[in-house]
Formats: sequence, C-alpha cells, structure tokens
Amino acid sequence: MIKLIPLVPLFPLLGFLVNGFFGKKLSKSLSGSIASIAVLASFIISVLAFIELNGSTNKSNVIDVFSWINAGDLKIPFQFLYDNLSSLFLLIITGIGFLIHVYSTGYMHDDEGFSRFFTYLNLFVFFMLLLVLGNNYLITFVGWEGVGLCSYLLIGFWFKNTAYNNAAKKAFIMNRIGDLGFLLGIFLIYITFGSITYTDIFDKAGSVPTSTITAIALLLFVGAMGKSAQLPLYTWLPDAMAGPTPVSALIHAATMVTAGIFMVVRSNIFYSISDVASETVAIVGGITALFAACIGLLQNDIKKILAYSTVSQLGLMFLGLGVGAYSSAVFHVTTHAFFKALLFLGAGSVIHAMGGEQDIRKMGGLKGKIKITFLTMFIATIAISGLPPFSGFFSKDELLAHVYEHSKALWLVGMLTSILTAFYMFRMLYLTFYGKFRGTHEQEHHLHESPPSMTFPLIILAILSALGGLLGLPEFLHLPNWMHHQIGEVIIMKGKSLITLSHEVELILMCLAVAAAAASIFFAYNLYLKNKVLPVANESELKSWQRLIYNKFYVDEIYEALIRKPIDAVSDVLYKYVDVAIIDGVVNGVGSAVKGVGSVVRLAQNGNIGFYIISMIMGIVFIVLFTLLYR
Amino acid sequence: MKGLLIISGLGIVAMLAEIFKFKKALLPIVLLGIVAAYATNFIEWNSPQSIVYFDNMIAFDKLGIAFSGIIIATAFLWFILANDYFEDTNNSVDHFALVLFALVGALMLTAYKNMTTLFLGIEIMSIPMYVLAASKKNNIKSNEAGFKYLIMGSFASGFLLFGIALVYGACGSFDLFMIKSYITINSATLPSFFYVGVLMILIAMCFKVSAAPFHFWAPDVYEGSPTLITALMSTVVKTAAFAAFLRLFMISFSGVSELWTMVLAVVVALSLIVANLSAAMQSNVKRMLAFSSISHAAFMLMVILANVRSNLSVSALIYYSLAYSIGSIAAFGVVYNVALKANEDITSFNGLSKRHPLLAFCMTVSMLSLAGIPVTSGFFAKYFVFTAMIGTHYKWLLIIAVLTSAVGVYYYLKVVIAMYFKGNESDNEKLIVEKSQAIVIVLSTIITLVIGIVPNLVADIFSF
Amino acid sequence: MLSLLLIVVPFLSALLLFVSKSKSTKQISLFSTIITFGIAVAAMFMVKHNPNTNLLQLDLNWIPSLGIHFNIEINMLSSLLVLLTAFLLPLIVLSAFKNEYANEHQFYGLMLMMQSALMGVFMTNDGFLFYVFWELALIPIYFICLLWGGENRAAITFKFFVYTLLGSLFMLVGLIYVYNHTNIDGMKSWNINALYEAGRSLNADQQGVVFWLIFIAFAIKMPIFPFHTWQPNTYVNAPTQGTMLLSGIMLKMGTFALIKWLLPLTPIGLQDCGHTAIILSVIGIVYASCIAIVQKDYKRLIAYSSIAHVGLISAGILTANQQGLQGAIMQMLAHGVNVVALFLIADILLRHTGTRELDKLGGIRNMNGNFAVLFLIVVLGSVALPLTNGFVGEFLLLSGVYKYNAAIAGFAGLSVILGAVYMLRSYQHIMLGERIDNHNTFGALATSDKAVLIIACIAIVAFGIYPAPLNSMAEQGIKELLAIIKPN
Amino acid sequence: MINGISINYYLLLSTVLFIIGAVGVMARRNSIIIFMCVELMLNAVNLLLVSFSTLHNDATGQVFVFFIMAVAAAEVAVGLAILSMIYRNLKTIDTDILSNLKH
Repeated sequence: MIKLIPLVPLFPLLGFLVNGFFGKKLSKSLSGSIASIAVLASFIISVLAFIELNGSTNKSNVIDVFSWINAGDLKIPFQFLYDNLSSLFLLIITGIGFLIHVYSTGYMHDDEGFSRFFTYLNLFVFFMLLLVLGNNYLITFVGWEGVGLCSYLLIGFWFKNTAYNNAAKKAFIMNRIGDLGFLLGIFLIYITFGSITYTDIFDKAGSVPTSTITAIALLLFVGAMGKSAQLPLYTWLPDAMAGPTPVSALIHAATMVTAGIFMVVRSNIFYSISDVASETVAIVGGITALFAACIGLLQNDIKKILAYSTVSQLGLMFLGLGVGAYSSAVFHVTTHAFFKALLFLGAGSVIHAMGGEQDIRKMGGLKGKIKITFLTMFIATIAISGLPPFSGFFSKDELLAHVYEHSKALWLVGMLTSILTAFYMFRMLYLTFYGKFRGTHEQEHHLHESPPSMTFPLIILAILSALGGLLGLPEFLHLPNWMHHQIGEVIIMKGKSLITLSHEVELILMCLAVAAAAASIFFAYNLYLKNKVLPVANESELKSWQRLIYNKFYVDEIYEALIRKPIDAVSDVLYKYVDVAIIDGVVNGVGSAVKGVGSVVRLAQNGNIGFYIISMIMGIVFIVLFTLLYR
Repeated sequence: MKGLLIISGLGIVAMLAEIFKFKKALLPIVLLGIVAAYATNFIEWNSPQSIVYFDNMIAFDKLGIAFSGIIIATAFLWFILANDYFEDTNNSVDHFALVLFALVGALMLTAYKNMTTLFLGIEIMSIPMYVLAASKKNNIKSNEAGFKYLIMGSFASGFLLFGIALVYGACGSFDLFMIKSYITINSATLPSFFYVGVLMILIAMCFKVSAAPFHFWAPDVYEGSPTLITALMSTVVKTAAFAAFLRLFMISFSGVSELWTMVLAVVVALSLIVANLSAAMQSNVKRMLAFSSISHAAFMLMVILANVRSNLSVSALIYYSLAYSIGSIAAFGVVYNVALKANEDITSFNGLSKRHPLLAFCMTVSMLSLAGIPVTSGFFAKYFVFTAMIGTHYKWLLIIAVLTSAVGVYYYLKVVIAMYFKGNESDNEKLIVEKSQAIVIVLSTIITLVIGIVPNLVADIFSF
Repeated sequence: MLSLLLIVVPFLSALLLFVSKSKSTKQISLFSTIITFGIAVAAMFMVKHNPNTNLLQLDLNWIPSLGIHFNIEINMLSSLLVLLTAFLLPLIVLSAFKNEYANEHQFYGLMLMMQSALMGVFMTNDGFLFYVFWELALIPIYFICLLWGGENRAAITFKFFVYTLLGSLFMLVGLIYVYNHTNIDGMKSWNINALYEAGRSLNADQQGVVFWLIFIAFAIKMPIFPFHTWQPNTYVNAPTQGTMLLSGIMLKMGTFALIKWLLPLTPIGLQDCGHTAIILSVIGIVYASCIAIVQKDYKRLIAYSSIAHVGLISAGILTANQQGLQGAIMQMLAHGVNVVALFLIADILLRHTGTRELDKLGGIRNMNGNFAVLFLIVVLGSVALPLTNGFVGEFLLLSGVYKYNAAIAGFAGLSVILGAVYMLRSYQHIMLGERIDNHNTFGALATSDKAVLIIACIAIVAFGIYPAPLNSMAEQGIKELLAIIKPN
Repeated sequence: MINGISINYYLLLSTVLFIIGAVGVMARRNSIIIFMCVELMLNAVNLLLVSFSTLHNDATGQVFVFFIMAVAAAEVAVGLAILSMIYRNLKTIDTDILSNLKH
C-alpha cells in the first residue's frame, strides 16, 4: 500500500480535473460525489498505508515519482516521504477533508458555483497532500504555495463582493511575505547542505555552525508565521472568514493553517539545535496566543470568534513547538482539527439555519431548534475549553506541562490564553444557543436543522472531539501515549521533547488548568446567561479598553498606515517623479539638450561671409599658435 | 591617365556640340566616353606597375586608379540622373563641359604626385563648380551659393598656396616624394615656417573636405546650388578631395604626423559635434544632408588619422567614399524628385510612402545607409572606421563618434518618419519620376545593399 | 541546413507577403510560422539525440579578409531560444487575426522578417553576424511600431530606436575591440571561440571597459534600470503584436546575448564589474514592481512587470553560477509565453470593452468565466506560483542569486511579494467585483484568441509540472558554457 | 641669402602682404574689394615662391607662379561673372545682403 502513496494526491487531482473541465455539465449531486469520493479514496489508501506502516519496521519510506528540477549540484526529484509524521497528517487531511466535502454538498447546495467550489476544494486537498508528502523542502513549498492559491480562490469564492476579494488578496499577499522567508530558508539550506531533501540533510545538521542553523530555522519560521497566522502576519486569517464556512473549517482551521506546525516539526532538528530559534518560536507563539484570545473576547461575528480562536490555538501550538514539545503540538493539531472543524461546521450549520446571519447578537435560543448542531457544538466547546475528558484537555494539558517545565512565564501566558479561550467560547455558546431568539421574525420562522449530509459530519467530528484524547493519554499516569511514540520517530534530538517534571507537579498543573477553565466558564455563565448581558450594538458605548479590543488593537489600521499606504505613496513617487520626471527626464533631457545645443550651434551658420572668414581665420590662428607653442 | 585624357576630350567635344549642333547626341556620347574612361581605368588597374606622366607630376598608382574608378562610376550614375537638368537649361552644353572639366580636376586629384598638380587639380575642379553652383542665374540663392563658394574657395586656395610656398621654401621641391625624403633626412633642422606651411595645407584641405571649423561654406552652398549639382559636390568633389588629402598626408607629411594628427583629431571631433548637432535641427532636407556630409567627412578623416598610426589598409577610406557616394546619389536623386513639385523641406516628404512607395523605400535604404545600419554599405563603412580607430589612442574620438552617430540616426530617421508616418490621407497625388532617374536611384539602392551584404566585393579588391 | 531554414523560411515568406499582397495573408503567415515551429522542434530533437549532425550548423565564409563567417549553429542553449521564438510566433500571428490592420501584408511580412532576424541572433556563432542580426531585428519592429502604433508613436518609437541603437554602437565598439585582439593563425577572426579567447587574454582594465561597453547595449535592450524608460511607452504604444515581439522575444535577445556574448568574453570584467550590474538589476526589480503597483493602464502595468522580471533574469545571469544561468534560461522561456499571453489579454480587454484602464474595468468574470480562468492561469504563471512555468525559473534564479549574495537575494525576493501585489490587484480590478459602468456584456472570446490563450495556458501548466525536457537541455548547455567561463 | 638680404625679410614681407590680404577679405563688405584682397594674398604667395625659387636656385618655383597667375585670372573671371549676375538680380554687391542661406 505504501507504494500506492502517489495515488493519494492523485485522486483529488483527478477530481479537480474532472470538476474543472466538466463541472458545469455535471449535475450537482454527481459533481459533489466525484469530489467527495476522490477524497474518500485517498482516505482509504491513507488508512491502509498507515496500517502497513505501523506494521512494518521501515518507518521512513521514500517514493520516487519523477525527476523534476536538476541544476548542477542542485537536484530536486519529485519524491514523497511517507513516515509517521506524514502518515498522520494524511489521515487528518483526507479524513476531515472527506467529512467537509460531504458537509459541503449540503451547505453549498444552492450556490451557483457548486462545481467550482468542489474544483477548488479538491485542488486544495491535492496541494495539502503534496505539502505533507514531499521529501524535500521544494515540494513542501509547492504545496505550501498551492494551498495559498486555493485559499485565495476560496476566500474570494463569491467574487462579486469586493470586500471578499480584498480579503482573498490580503491572504495571498500576507502568505507570500512568509513564503519569501521560507524560500530564503530553502536557499540557505541548499547552500549549507548542498541538498534540500529531508532524508539527506537532517543527519548532517549537527555538523553545521549553530548560527547557520539559527538563520535557517528563523527563515523557515517566517514562512510558518505567514501560513499559520502568527504575529505579525496573522491579520489575514480573520478576514479569510469571507469564504464559505466549509472552507474555514477545512483550510483555515483544520489543515492549511497547521502547515506551519507541520513544517517546524518536520525540521525539528534545526529548532532543537538552535536555542535562539526555538525561543523565538515559543515567544511568538505565546504572544500570538494571548493576543488573539484577547481579541476573541469581544467579537460578535460567530466566524470571527472562531478565527481568532484558531489564531490563538495555533499560537499555543507554536508555544509548544518552541519548548520542544513536538509530539504534544502535533497532538494538539490533531485534536484541534477535530474540534475546530466541528465548531466551524457547526457555525456553518447555525448560519445556514439563520439564513446567512453571522452576528451572535442576533441569535440566541437556538438550542431547541437545531438540536444536533447544538449538541455537537457543545461538545466541541468543552473540548476547546480544556475540560476533561474531552480531547482538548489532554492535548492542551500535555503541551502546557512542557511549557511549564521550560519557562514559567510562558506557561502563565498559556494558562491565561486557555482561561480566555474558555470564556469567549462559552460566551459564544451562550449567546448563540441560550436565551431568547433575537433575530427577525422571518428568520425565526425559517429556523431548521440542517440536512443529514451536514449533520453526519458533525456527529462524526463530535465523536472524534470527545474521544480524541485517547491518542495521547498522559504518560505520568502510566497510560499509553500513542501520539508520543508515533511522532517520536521523526524527532531527531529526543532529549528535548521529554518531560522530566515530577508526577505531582504535573497533576497539580492539570487540576489548576481545569479549575481555571471551569471558573472562567462560570464567569461567562454568570455574565451572559444569568445576567443576560448582551454585547452592545454600538461601538461608542464601549469602554476605551473594550474599544481597543473590539477594534482588534487597530492592527489592520496600523498596517495600513505603516506599510500599505507608504508603499503606495512611495510607488507613486517613484513612478511620477523618479521614473517619469527624473530618469526619463534625463533621457529626454539629453535629447532636448542635443536639440537645444543644435539650435544654438546652427546659429553660428549665420549666412554672412565675413563671419565665416573670421571664424576660419580664428581657427587657423588658434591651430597655428597652439601647435607651435605646444611643441 | 587615359581616362583623364578621354574625359578632357569629352569636355572639348561638349563645347563643340553647340557649334556642330549635335546637342541631342551629347549625353549618349558623354556616357559612352565615361564608360570608355572606366574601361581604360580598369585596364590600367590590371597593368603591373603605375605609369608616370609629366615628369612624375601625375602617376596613376593603385590608389589613384581606385579612387578614379569610384569617381568615374559615380559620374556615370550622375549623368543619367541629371539628364533633365541639362535639358532644362538653355546652355546645356556649357554645363556638360563644366561638369566634365570638374571631373578632370577630380581625376587629377586622385593621381597627383606634385604640389603643382595638386593645386591645378583643385582649381580645375573648383572653378567649374563655382560656376555650376551659381548656374541658376535668376535664383538668388543659387547666386549666393556660387558667390560664397567662390570667395571662400579662393580664400582657402590662398592658404593652400601659402602653405605650399612655405613647404617649398623649406624643402626646395614640389615633388611629394622629394618632400618626404627631405623631411626624413632633415627632421631635426626643419625651419619653423615649414611647420606653419604644413598646417596651412592641412587647413586648406580641411576646407575642401568641409571639416569644422572650415565647413561654413558647405551648408550654404549645398542648399543654394541646384540639387543635382549638390549631389555632384557631395560625391565626386568630396571623394576627390579625400583622395588628395589621403595622398598628401600619407606620403609627404607622414614624417611629421605628430604635428598634424592632434590638430586633425580636434577638427574631427569638432566636425562630428557641430555637424550632427546642427543637422538635427534642420528642416530642409538638402541642408540636413549637407551637415550630414560634414559628419561623414569627419568619419573619413578618422580613417586618415588611423592610417597614420596603425598603417591599416586604405581600403576603409575607399569603401567609405564609395558607400557614401552611392548613398548620396540615391538620396539626392530622391530629394530632387520630391522637390520638383514642392521644395526641399521635410514636409514635402510627408506621405511619400503612399505617393511613390519605391522612392520612399530607396530613400529609407539610403537613410539607413547614411545612418550606418546593417546590412547597408554605410554600416560597413562605419564598421571599417571603428575597426581602424580602435587600434589607435584616439579612443575618445571613437566615443564621440558613437554618440554623435546616435544623433545622426535621429535626423535620418526624421525623413523616414515623414515618409511613412506623416501626411494626410487626402494628399495622395502620385509622384511621377522619370524612368532613367528611377533606374539610377534603384540601382544605387541595390548597390548600397549589395556591397552592404557582400562588402568584400569592394573591400577585397581595394586592399593594398 | 536546418538552422539556415529557420532563417530562410520566415524571410522568404515575408518577401512573398510583401510582393504578393495576397488576400490570405494571415493564413500564409500562420502556415509559415507553424512550419518554422516544426523545424525548430525537429532541430531540438536533433540537438538532444544527435548533436553532431551537420544539419544543425552552417559555416559559410562571408567576408574572408575580415574573418567574418556566416556561421549559425543550433546547440543546446540556442535551440531553446529558437524554440521559444518559433513557438511564440504562431501565437503572435494568431493573436493578430482579430485585428484589422491596414496594409496587413506588410504587417505580417515585417513580423516574419523580425522572426528571421531573431533566429539569426540566437543561432549565430560569429560576432559580426550577431551584431548584424541584432540590428536587423530592430528595423522591422521599428516599422511595426511606427506604422501601426498608437498615438504619439512617432516620438516614442523614435526614442526607442535611437536609444537602442546607441547602445548597440557601444556594443559594436566593444566587440571590435575584442576582435582586434583575436589571432587565428595570424588572422583576425570574428568566430565566437576566437573572441572568447581574445576577450580572456585582455587585462582586467580592458575587460572592464569591454564589459561595460557591451553590457550597456544589453541593458538598454532588456531593459535594466535605469536604462528602461523607453520601454513602457514603447510597449504601450506599439500594436499588440509589436509589444509581444518586443517583450516576448526581443527582450530575450538582451538576456541571451548576456549569457552567450558577454559572460565568456570578459570573465575578469564580470568579476570586477558584475557586482554593480547585479545591483542595478536588482534595484530594477523592486523599483519596477513598485511602479507597477500604481499603474492604471493594464498594458503599462505589464510593461513594468516585465522590467521587474528581466531584472531578476539579468541578476541571475550575472551571478554566473549554474543555478542563476539555468534559471535565467528557464525564466526566459516562461516569461516569453506569459508576457505574450498577458499582452493578448490586454488587447482582448481593449477590444471587448474599449479600455484598458483598471478603474474602468471590473466584473468581467461574471460575464465570461472561461476567460477568467485562462487569465488567472496566466497571472499565476507570471507570479511564479509553483507548478506553473514561472516557478522553476524564478526558484533557480533566486537560488543562484542567493548563492552569490544572500542579502541581494533577499532584496530581489521582494519581487515574490510585490509581484503578487500588482498582479492580483490588477486581476481583481479587471475581472472581479461588479461591473462599474453599465456595459453588461463582454461577449465570447474569438476562436483565435481562445486558441492562443489555451495553448499558452497548457504551456504554462505543462512546463510548470514537468520542466525536465527543457530544463535538462538548459542544464547541459549552461554546464558547457560554464566550462568556458570558469575552466577550472 | 639673396643678394645679401636674408630670406627672412622676404618671408616677412610676403607674410605681411598675405595677412593684409586676409584681413581685407575678412573686413571688407564690397565684393570687388574682397576679390582684390584675394589677389593680394595670391601675389604674396607669388612673391614668396619667387624668393624661395631664387634661394634654392630652382626654377620650378617660378613656374608655379605662372600657374598661380593663370588660375587667379580664371578665378577672377568667374568671380566677376557671378558678381555681375548678382548685381543684375540684387542691384548690390554688398556681401551683407548675401545672407539668405543661413542656419
């Protein structure tokens, strides 16, 4: 089965081609089925291959596809690497991908761009699979940029809306900033190792100066910052919610945004060697986690809340990566994929029920109307808030334990983040599902549960969110941590990724986390359920600190003022003044100078013989005197 | 030498034509005579050694024969082109005679071996030209052209003679080789007036080839003279002047080259700059071509400059003369035809591509040739100059040449643009060109292209 | 023989068009260009599989006394450029089908003339012949721009012609200088290998001078900042096909000549002066990209983007390492296809809507989805998205530059971002959103336009995914060249 | 030395004559006077040639003088013809009027 791994990306590619060329002619159900089946086929192969991999002793399989780019000593074959890390990501991508495809057949049913949507979605899956399967940085980069493209296409899916288009463009460009870092990192790797193939270079990393490794790690991390929406390149992700909700679930929660995590785990040796780089990762991750969680507190758009929550959770993962907790981070990626996909899909179901409304201030009391959605989302909310025994609890707890060991301050940041997370998630839950319905009469009349094609994925994901913790049970309780063993295979310097805390401390930390989350939930309960506080409708009624948060710390505005506007202004100046006026001016100036001098010189030809003779004689005298004196 | 005699004879025959009333047959006779002259010239070329005439005052060596060949060939084309010029004037036979005598002077200049024949050649060539320049009797501009040419020409002759006298005073001989050997032997004890003499001669020759700052006559005379006479001036007269220049300074004064090369370099630079800058601003095409001829003169002077230093083959100059002469014949032919119904202003060329596409094409080729763009002969001409110059230490001159060439492209293209781009649609009256003229123009264009594509046809023959 | 055919077939076709004034001008030109393409493909296969056949080269004594030969050869490198020319010409001819030009037999004839000269430039192995073809290529395009260009064309084409010619003259001087130092059995020679040898025998100062003399010509032609100001105006004013010829192929004359006629000629000059030239190129990348961002006219925007692209190509070449040079070749091929497609799109926009102003366009995607997809693929190709043809070249170029100097590569890499900015911005303005004015129809694409775009898109994707056939030739060719540049 | 007089004096004299002629050409407006000045220049040369001829004891110099005289006569003939033509057209022979051809 492992030999068939190239088929895994091939199926979605075929789906893409079929839908891309013939989509308009196919019926909607056929088009959706083709796309879903393509991903399902990939999923099945992934599962079979996964089983085979776990049964075999060879944990790192390199599969040649074709020879791709050769340039002297730079040889880049099109090659896949199938090992424990990529096999896990394959499962996540194809599994959740399949569910979301199924969900989308329901969600997008009435959209005129139905087949186009699936075309893009399949293409996305293809690129995402390339990203995780590549055996060198360039194939990862191909996938990396490819998913960026699909993200661009899907965010701007409703292309008549200028705001959506702007969001799409912003996502692409922000990502490209990161990509440049990634690309430079690849070059440095190539210069340093003479190769960019994973299986060639990681073993040699130890013999390279640490400063070089640091540079490589930091450059790669810049790429990760873009793709995984970390400070300062995170602003595109909330805007990306312009896309259809399944897209947010698949791309902007479960898979694409975790590519940064994947890449750092893939390159773990660099981060293990370089303390500077790993510190940076941890700090950036921590700050992002807290920062985004703060913004999440006061958002009113159901998808925006989830978006900031995603940024915040990604921050946590990087925090984990920074302290060397690679397997915990991957664990959190996995559980996060479950519950965040579920949350988004649930939100989609809510929006679907509400007829397109996304503002939680206009919702409320939905729990009786859309039961399945409510129940599944409830599970997901608990999971993300870190309450046992749901999946989020295990992954977050393991991660924070690592952080605590590494740095108390960062641990505090992580704790704070999870407290805030619990608060705003429950705020969302309460405002959406509890209380009275606050929407229009028409909407109330329209409220209905989503079709089975949408609820089925919700249920599956709810089960996964609930039970996902089983993948990584705490070791200190002498339970099997499967995830640790799985990912441990690809961690080259294992020392850093082991927890050495005493069991008591871990236990205390765990309880502390649960207590804090519970308290936070209770606070939210008091505020929104008991006291029925509603988010104000008008910004001016907010206190100044609230206004700051409500406006997302004005980051977008700052970027606009500090980067976009100056670039536009500078470009304008360059064009109007430097290019047209100065450079072209000089060129034209030479031309007109020639003409000007010419029109002066020709005046000497004044037609008067006397003058001609005088000039001649002057010429003669000058020549004779000059020559004779000069000699 | 036989060619020279034949053409002198033709001149006398032309004068008799009026008396014996065979005016109509004169042109064929002249053409036949020129062909005969060319043939004898060709035979002399193939004879093993040069023959000396008049006590070594004239000797047709290879160099002389080569230049004579160019001059005779150009004259042949010119006569066909000019046939209606002769028909227009009431005393056409005199003009025939004048042109033929000027030709005699020109041929003499290619082959002189003595200061006397140099002087006589110049004057025999110039005096008929003065008359021809003024030959439109009732045209004030033509009068003025003739007058200016005469005054300045004789003024320059004065300097030439003064220089010759001084050189004679120092060396005691008019013979070019005697002077050369005297200079070589007594290089240390030459009196200072000798140097002044050489400079005077240089200046006079610069005047004849119209190099700045002695070029002032050229634009005015070119503009004022009848167009076909201008064509003659810029081809035959110019080629002859260069032949004379080359011979004099290659043979006699190569021993004191450090005296005059620097001066010549400055003259070349000045000519390039003044000519190209002035030409860029002209709206009269004929006048523009006059300035362009000054710039080409500068290029040819560069060959002389380079030859002294590096002893490169003089075929460069010969090729240049040929390319320039042929290109000019075509260009002036077109200008003449365009100006028949209008004037020589550049606006007269507007829409020529529609009025007479063939003429426009020929003009384009000759403009490109004058601008030095491959694969025209003008390009190779420039190429030879560059090749010759790059071995010398006058590289700064080369840079000036390159820069001013770009300016040159500007004004040559102005004509092309006028022909193809300007002009309104309504004014599409066809231009009628006499067949014989069209043939000459097309022939010149073809020659321009052929020797541009296969330059060795010419260059190899003339490599010494 | 094949190589000669590549020059002669278009030339004779052009003559035929000039003389015949046939009604089926378009068909004849298309036919001729397709035949040429067939020959080029055959030649490429031959280069690959049977390089020693004498069908590929031709060496006639042209001007023996000066050591000038009519020496043309199709080798690894030139076959790629020949292929590009032969591939693009049918597309360019096809793209003109919907435009009604006055005197179209002249128009098509001049295009074929141009093709003939371009083939010569790419194939020749004789320095003199190179110069001749180099100039010859200028004349048809000059007339194409002059006769069928937009408003104000006289002044603009004028500047273009004089400017490029000035550069060429400097190149001529530089080449003659090297030629003067050649010595093959006591004779001077224009043969490329003789020139290489002579160039290398010069001392550092001389090489520096020659380097600049020749580089300026190429810099103007490509164009490299700050010699670029003729380019946007010329591109905008030229008829679409003229612009395509200029940007698609003629620009490659400069870059290709840089590889073939400068690097091996003055290796020391490159070492001493290459750095400055690279910096100029790289400044040009960012500079032109920035300017492209604020352009209102789509054609002008593409023109500036072209300056940015070519800046990177030039920087890559001047690094003189395998990756940079190979990337340059690959990028030339890619850029040729992409920019032709882009200019066709600009032309389609103008024909269908009457404007190219970004602010006046919008919402076309609603009206013609297929066009939107094709357009998008071309845009992606030109922002060098992986798995499009632009990527391989850009990646190799940047890695070459990085090898040379990391900081410069970082700066040059800004084009990755800025390119996305102006390309996506313009795409959005033109295609997305709602239509601003009340034109609500765009209409179907003409078959010829569609054919060109589809072929271009296929090329973009196919050579993005599987560049190996071309890439291996580029690699081989560059290896051979590097062996000359850096013998050890 | 010619008859005890240094050649330099001859040289000086003819130079002065030549310069006078040249300055005359340069300064005068009347065409006839300009012609006369040209003649003066030529005669200065003649004087010089004759003296050098004597100095060198070589007759060719004097032969040359004959050529000059003949040519000068021809030149003047042509010149006067042109002048009379101009006078017919313009009723003046002032050189300042003759400046239609310029720039």
